[in-house]
Amino acid sequence: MSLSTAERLVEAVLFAAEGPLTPAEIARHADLEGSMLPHLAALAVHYAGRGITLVERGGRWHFQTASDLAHILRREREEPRKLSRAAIETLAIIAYHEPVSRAEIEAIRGVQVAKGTLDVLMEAGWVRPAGRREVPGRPLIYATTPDFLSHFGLATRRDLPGIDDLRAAGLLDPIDLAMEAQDAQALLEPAGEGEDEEDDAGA
Amino acid sequence: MSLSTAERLVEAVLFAAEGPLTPAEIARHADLEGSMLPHLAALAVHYAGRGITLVERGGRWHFQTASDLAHILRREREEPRKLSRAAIETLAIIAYHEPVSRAEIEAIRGVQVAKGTLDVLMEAGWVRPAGRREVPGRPLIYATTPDFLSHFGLATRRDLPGIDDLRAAGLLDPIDLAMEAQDAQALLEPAGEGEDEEDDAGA
Amino acid sequence: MSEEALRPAGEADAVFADADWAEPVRRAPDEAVLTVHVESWEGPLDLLLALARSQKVDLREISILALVEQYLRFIEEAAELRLELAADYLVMAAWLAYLKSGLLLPKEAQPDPSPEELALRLHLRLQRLEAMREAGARLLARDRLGRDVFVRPLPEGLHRPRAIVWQASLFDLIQAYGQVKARTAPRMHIVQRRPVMTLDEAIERVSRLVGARLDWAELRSFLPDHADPQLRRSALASSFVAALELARQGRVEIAQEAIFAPIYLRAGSARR
Repeated sequence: MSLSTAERLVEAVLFAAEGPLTPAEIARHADLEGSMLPHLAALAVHYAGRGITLVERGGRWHFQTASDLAHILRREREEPRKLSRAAIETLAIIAYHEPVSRAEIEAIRGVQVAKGTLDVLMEAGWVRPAGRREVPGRPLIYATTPDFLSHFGLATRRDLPGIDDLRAAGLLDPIDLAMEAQDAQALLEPAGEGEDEEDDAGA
Repeated sequence: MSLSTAERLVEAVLFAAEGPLTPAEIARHADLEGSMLPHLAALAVHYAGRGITLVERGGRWHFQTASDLAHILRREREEPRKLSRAAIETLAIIAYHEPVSRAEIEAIRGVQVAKGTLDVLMEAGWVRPAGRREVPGRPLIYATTPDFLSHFGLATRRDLPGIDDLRAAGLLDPIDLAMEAQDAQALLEPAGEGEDEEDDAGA
Repeated sequence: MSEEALRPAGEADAVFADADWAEPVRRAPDEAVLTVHVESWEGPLDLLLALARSQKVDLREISILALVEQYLRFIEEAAELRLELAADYLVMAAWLAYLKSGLLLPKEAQPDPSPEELALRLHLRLQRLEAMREAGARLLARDRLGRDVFVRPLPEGLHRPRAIVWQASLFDLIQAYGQVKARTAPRMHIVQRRPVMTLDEAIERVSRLVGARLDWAELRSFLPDHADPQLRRSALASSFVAALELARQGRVEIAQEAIFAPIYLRAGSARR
């Protein structure tokens, strides 16, 4: 299959780049005008089913090896970064709730966030401070980075595993909000269905 | 065009390799048996006329950016940048007093000279270290370069306007600058000695 | 993605165990094992969640009352084994005991907020923690860059514009600031007090006790009955010196049959 000159240029730029590039960066390096998205889409189609794929991660594009070859290509070395359970949970909480304050992380985990935990995540380049929450005390809030998306192979945060289900189940809402929702539900529903919770508690 | 699994593996291995690989190395990384040459040949055909090409150099294979696109990737652009106020002042002091040490520049400016400021001027090619002053501490001394002269359209440093010229041009006139002018004059006086040193050095 | 969604919870656990090398191996939530592994729980909520899982039903179906009882039993067993529990475990235990009594009260006598509401709250907290734990495991099990999928390790690189661009991330910045703060902040050193018995205390104690005894008594029998070995050593040393001092004053007599044999004391003639 032959590519247009623009597509060849975009391909070469992405191939030679040291990291993921935004469409604007691609255009600047390739000295092209107009939207890069049609070129990127054409290339993505072209690379479908190949040993290399073109992926978008948080608005930035790069080539990587196809994920179905992982079992053969996987390096025999240790994981790039070993995380403690506390760090994994904290990362998940930040990713699914962002932006989120340290107090909010602690409320979910039921224990204090150890000093090193956020440091480790920031040093890995997966978490960043994202301003302050405008509530008393103005606590710092945290969010994930584009590198987080690249590392875990997510095009956007919407691709976080199971996030839609969690949101639909209200599991990403603060407890107070969930309690209100439960009350509302109890009011709306006939007593029979509301019983469930009581049964749990009473059994 | 669809590739066989073996071709996809070879493609991925070459992409992720840290350097050119021999067919035997490719086979080992891709966990494949038999000759790699048919796969490599198929890939080479596949990549003909693309932004990336598969090349063989002395029995080793690697991907590289298509050579006809190299010029585009290698173009340098100049991004005009204004010198900071601190940098301009420092450059001026060096030009009028050279050679001067950083402490002398600071004494003249009345504020500390950030190391970065001198670095910027040296990076620009206008200032160079010119040995050490033979006083306690042997501080580095700085002077201007020929590039400085040509950039500012000067035949020699003697073409720099003197204090009287500056005053005549109204450059020292504004009332709020009167103090500065006095300071400048007071500080310019040691310049005579500076000149001597330079002459010595140049002799 | 769909494959991950279908992954059973057990497999998610395995991922945790792998990634979580730093902590003691977490056993299956079996109560007999639980008592031995207090330290492997990250706080009471973590422990509660493990206990909830041992009910082997969907977390949504869990019986809060049964869970409360499991937790209280666990705390009791830990107390019997004289395991030191952190305060937050005990606080949770007290709160759960309160919740339990509330749940057992007849409806009209229940305080406000109702125990059902408190139970529901606890329930929601457990669900949230579990959800995040599973989410973390699923995140870590994804195809990760540098482990499962790869980018070009040594790209030719795109030539950047000639002008210098200084780069530093926000993390570099705050890390550097933190280092500066750490370097310049005044430091307070607190010397930890070791348990000791002072000579004055020992003199007071030995002279008081020796007066109450009629016959020779071994020096060791004057020592306080305390488990702390450091304190016992200190008490032995200071009591010995106290005995010497009291003997000098004629207030006690000292006898020892051989080198390293037990040292005996009795009230001195001055006292008798």
